[in-house]
Amino acid sequence: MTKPQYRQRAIVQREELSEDYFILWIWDEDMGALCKPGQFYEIRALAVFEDAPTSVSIPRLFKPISIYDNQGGRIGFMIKRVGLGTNALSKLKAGDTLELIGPAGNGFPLAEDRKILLISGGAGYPPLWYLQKKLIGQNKVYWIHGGATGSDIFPCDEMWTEDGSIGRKGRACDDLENTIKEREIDLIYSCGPFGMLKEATRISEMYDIEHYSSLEAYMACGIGVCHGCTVPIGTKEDWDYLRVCKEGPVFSAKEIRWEIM
Amino acid sequence: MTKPQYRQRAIVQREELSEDYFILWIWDEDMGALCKPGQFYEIRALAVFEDAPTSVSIPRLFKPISIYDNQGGRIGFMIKRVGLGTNALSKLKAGDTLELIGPAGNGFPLAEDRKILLISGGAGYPPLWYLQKKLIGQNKVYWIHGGATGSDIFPCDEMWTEDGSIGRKGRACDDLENTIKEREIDLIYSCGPFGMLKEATRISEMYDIEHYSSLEAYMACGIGVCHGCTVPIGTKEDWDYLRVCKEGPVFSAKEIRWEIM
Amino acid sequence: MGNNVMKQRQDAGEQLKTSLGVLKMKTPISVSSGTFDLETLEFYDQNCLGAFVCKTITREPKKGNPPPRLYETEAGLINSIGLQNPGLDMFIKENLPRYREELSVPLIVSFSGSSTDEFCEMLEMLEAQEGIDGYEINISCPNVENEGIAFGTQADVVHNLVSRLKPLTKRELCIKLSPNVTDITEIAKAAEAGGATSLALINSLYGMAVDHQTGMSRIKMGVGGYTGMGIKPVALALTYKTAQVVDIPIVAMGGIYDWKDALEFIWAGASAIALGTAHFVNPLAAPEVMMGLGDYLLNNNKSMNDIKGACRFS
Amino acid sequence: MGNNVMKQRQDAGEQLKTSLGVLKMKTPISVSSGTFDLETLEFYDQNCLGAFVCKTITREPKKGNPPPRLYETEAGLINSIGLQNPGLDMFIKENLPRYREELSVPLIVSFSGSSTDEFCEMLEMLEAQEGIDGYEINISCPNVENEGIAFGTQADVVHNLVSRLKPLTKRELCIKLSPNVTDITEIAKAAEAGGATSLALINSLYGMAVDHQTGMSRIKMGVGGYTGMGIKPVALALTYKTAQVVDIPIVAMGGIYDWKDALEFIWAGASAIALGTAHFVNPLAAPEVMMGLGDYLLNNNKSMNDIKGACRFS
Ligand SMILES: Cc1cc2nc3c(=O)[nH]c(=O)nc-3n(C[C@H](O)[C@H](O)[C@H](O)COP(=O)(O)OP(=O)(O)OC[C@H]3O[C@@H](n4cnc5c(N)ncnc54)[C@H](O)[C@@H]3O)c2cc1C
Ligand SMILES: Cc1cc2nc3c(=O)[nH]c(=O)nc-3n(C[C@H](O)[C@H](O)[C@H](O)COP(=O)(O)OP(=O)(O)OC[C@H]3O[C@@H](n4cnc5c(N)ncnc54)[C@H](O)[C@@H]3O)c2cc1C
Ligand SMILES: Cc1cc2nc3c(=O)[nH]c(=O)nc-3n(C[C@H](O)[C@H](O)[C@H](O)COP(=O)(O)O)c2cc1C
Ligand SMILES: Cc1cc2nc3c(=O)[nH]c(=O)nc-3n(C[C@H](O)[C@H](O)[C@H](O)COP(=O)(O)O)c2cc1C
Ligand code: FES
Ligand code: FES
Repeated sequence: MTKPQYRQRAIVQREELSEDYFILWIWDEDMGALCKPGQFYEIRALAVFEDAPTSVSIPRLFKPISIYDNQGGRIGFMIKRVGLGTNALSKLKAGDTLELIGPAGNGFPLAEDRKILLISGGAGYPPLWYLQKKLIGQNKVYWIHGGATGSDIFPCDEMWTEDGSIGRKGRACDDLENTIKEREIDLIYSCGPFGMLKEATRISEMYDIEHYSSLEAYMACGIGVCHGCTVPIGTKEDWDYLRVCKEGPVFSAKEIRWEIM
Repeated sequence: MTKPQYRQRAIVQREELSEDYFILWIWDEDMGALCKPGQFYEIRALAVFEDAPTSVSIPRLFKPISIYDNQGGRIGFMIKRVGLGTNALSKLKAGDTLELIGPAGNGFPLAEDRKILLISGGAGYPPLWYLQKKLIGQNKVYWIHGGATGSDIFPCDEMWTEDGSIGRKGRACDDLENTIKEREIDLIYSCGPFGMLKEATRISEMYDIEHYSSLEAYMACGIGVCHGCTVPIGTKEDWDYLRVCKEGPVFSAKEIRWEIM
Repeated sequence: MGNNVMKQRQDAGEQLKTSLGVLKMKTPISVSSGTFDLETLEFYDQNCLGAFVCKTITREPKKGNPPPRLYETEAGLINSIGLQNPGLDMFIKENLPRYREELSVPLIVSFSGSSTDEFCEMLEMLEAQEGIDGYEINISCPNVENEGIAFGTQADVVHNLVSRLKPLTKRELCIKLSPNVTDITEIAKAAEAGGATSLALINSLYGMAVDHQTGMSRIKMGVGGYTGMGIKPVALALTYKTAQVVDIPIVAMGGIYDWKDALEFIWAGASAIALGTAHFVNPLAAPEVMMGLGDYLLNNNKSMNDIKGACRFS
Repeated sequence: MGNNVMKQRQDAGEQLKTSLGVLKMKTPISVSSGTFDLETLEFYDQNCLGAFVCKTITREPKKGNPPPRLYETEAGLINSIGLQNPGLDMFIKENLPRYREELSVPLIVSFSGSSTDEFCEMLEMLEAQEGIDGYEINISCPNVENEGIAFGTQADVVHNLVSRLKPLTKRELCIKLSPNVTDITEIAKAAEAGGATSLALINSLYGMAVDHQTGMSRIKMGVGGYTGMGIKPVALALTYKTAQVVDIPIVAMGGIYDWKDALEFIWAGASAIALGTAHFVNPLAAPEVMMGLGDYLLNNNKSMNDIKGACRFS
């Protein structure tokens, strides 16, 4: 596996998706050649360490953002504004510089000739977009996506909103069992909020379906050195804290010790 | 004496003087009516305490800046860029907002029918400008100003630069004794770097001339509560740490305990 | 303001009430000794404060430390005032009458002695005065050698001191603790056992800054007291730890700049909070914290008691 | 680069040399345990480092603390890793060979025991290994109950521990001190008397952060270790104080982000400095500090020795 590198790249394009979501595009063929679906970059607006700035701006941590798309090095990051770091990213425009560390993490295992379900919630959408592009030729793919309101919804096969403003009213897992049965799903990829992933795992275990989940964690280094981003992985009797940034972010769902997360 | 107030005022004009010096003008008749030469304001670019700023900018201390001019409330601050705080101020333009605490300090005692010498160095110029406007009708006034290079020099009667680029080559005090004798000086006001003030005091004491010096100090509150800005004032045997922001910034030069500063 | 907003403010008034051991406070907002005085009250209505704490007084006048005494760092302030003050006699003669005159909120007198006997003597002198609602016993100033700070670092000395002070007063007896100790909970427990009615924490951390170009210390004394934004995580940890082991109320301080900071300390166990360095970077900090806290409590339909010490871990 | 610049860099190379008790360092830049590993070396040439310190190892494998383990505050970072590590056997079997393979700079192994005997056992096991240049004895981790930190707070325990370790090795024996003590100079003197060849300071301060909206602690364990920019004044004060009382070299750390920060610590008495949290906010911190320090020394025609501990007060 390639080791994460540090890079500075200009933003070549910025795209608005909805009130809270936007995409930042960079372009680098060499970087693109290393990326796999499910991997991510730690990114940040270029921090300038000036002698005498207008106001001292504290350099802040990089934030982990999945690779949303990668067309021969045209790499996109689809980002939801939630706090300080993503807000700072949301201020960037074409021409501004991004600092990047990556590609990081293991990525999703790819498959062929399977009946695949993608299930995502909110900002869990981006990694699955890149993933489905690699999957659709070789597999049957059905994608369920849910969010709180319409502004959390993006193109897919089945949409859910909690307020019912777009698609079906409820949560993405509400009709999951039926879908699995009807479509004879034999492989699941999921990414989204904790509650959704846990519920999806419960159901996939019930039907004994292979299931990979991409997890989130607060990160400092993003390259495996600080052990700050761990989650409990293994069996009920024998588990360890593994690093989301290195052994993850994708784990076999049944190995994730949800009960102690 | 009026107690310092906290105000926010728009900058109505910004003026460039030289590479390092600029003037910020505000306009408030009520504030203007309270100001006296030698007093100062603690000022700062308006700090916005946002929930999710681009980068967290640490709110920083206000900086003490003399009243450079005051024409019926058209108050000017003439500022030299030296560090973080003055640099932040140097980024401001007309329309931006200034936070101000003041007018603070005692100010210069005014005089009539005297033969007055003003002596200033570098950023010690501004308070003497406001002062001389109040003095010139009633007194004979002669102003010596010195600086490192030409960009530290502003209108006055006698200019000195260390590099000789403008006026006489040397320091403002170099020919002071002659000036005192020739012009029969009987009152001195000074403001500028420590070395200059100390030397001017040595000479004024030699000739036993009444002499008021405006001192600088690093400040936190600017209103007399923190005791952070003190200087030793009194006689050799009996002195105390007095606050530049409250009992000062103007002190009788012979009471300043230069030897322990 | 519409009637509804006015109504809200009054309700918030109810919800903002808190108390120390003896003292009732109309708001949980106090001011930390040495960072605030009557001059600050020119900026806003003092009624946003639940108490007023004056600068630490010593028995004899103190000249204080040689300047420079201040330096602003990336994330806070280093000070080296050295407890400059006019001494207790002058305080009683000049300052106290002015406080009585101008204050409508409770007055807490901060003082420091150079021995247990001197602390007791000072307390007796102050007890003879009216218009004082309580004391903050400063055993934790990092800027005075072998005086304030020595007391604050040994549990047995603190216990003895507080036990001696306690019988002398019925007023609020708040002990101000130093963060520069191995285990603040030992000192806190000793103060409580001795009879303290409340605790104040934290005083300044040791701090230093050097001019990288010249090697000159930024303050004359070298090591000073470090306060402000950068010490908030430390203050919060020590507040939490202390709240776990004592039953008396805590006035928490250290890097509190806004109402969100204040809430963090209340969750962690503080009954009241004090603003210090914040005054220097935001002259309106106190009323803004009052408004923010009030709004939070109202909007979430909570009282101080609901959140005090209610912080959780999962 | 022109010939002149190349020449300059080489000269700076001369001027950047420094040493600990036993170890010669090509630059005064080290890395602080737990914040750095081989992965970081992907970002630049390791030769800007004077030493490489690995994450603290314990005798047995450690799972570490439950997440969340990290939270970034206004001016620093709170962590609660809990010394997660594979244990000494695995370290010797897997990590050490990789370090030997990939490192061209001296390797310092950081380790921590749960008793003096265990410390000694670990040292003996490591002594049997080649490719180790020294040890950093971690007696100061705030995130492990009754293990690391207990040792670090009592002078007599530290003295005994170091005296037992000293006869077992001729390699660099660096003791890493905690800032969470009443008087760091007592601990430092005890370590020196016991035979330490150098000291490292500071480890993390106690720190905490709370979600003001929900009252939830930002890290699962409540109180964690606070590091980064906000602790620099504290680290500098403790470095200065310690340098006043010991003769052995000090590796200073705590909030060093750039070459100017580094210089402050050298003026205050450090023979070398280590970068920690800085790596997370500036992946190129180490080479930038090296360049900046080198330029400063060259431009001012000074060597490390000229400025080490030369800080002044007026
Ligand atoms: C491998 C990986 C890939 C990711 N990919 C994407 C992506 O493609 N697009 C995208 O928009 N986001 C993605 N995220 C999430 C993104 O990293 C976070 O939203 C971001 O780090 C938040 O940082 P912030 O500074 O904006 O907010 P913060 O200030 O860190 O947090 C804001 C609020 O959200 C809460 N919060 C933040 N992170 C978490 C968490 N992990 N768990 C629970 N609560 C949390 C905080 O408590 C706080 O209240 C990914 C995360 C990981 C680990
Ligand atoms: C009463 C009063 C009136 C003043 N009036 C004016 C004025 O009208 N115009 C004007 O330009 N300036 C004036 N000054 C000076 C001005 O306040 C300082 O230049 C300013 O505070 C520097 O802040 P900074 O954040 O820009 O620099 P800092 O970051 O604080 O300092 C930059 C550099 O200058 C040095 N330095 C800063 N202040 C001092 C000091 N007092 N003594 C010695 N070294 C120092 C520091 O060590 C540092 O190296 C006045 C000061 C006082 C006390
Ligand atoms: C300039 C200054 C002077 C201080 N003087 C005193 C004092 O006289 N007595 C005292 O107990 N604490 C004193 N302190 C400490 C504060 O009361 C408070 O404990 C500390 O500043 C931490 O709070 P903060 O981070 O909000 O400032 C002083 C602090 C500063 C900054
Ligand atoms: C994520 C993280 C992990 C750490 N792990 C260790 C450790 O294993 N052993 C140790 O001695 N110190 C550890 N530390 C402390 C650092 O080595 C260092 O002493 C501290 O971070 C102060 O330096 P800084 O402010 O430059 O980060 C850790 C710090 C952080 C932030
Ligand atoms: S973020 Fe540092 S190990 Fe994962
Ligand atoms: S700056 Fe606070 S007393 Fe002068």
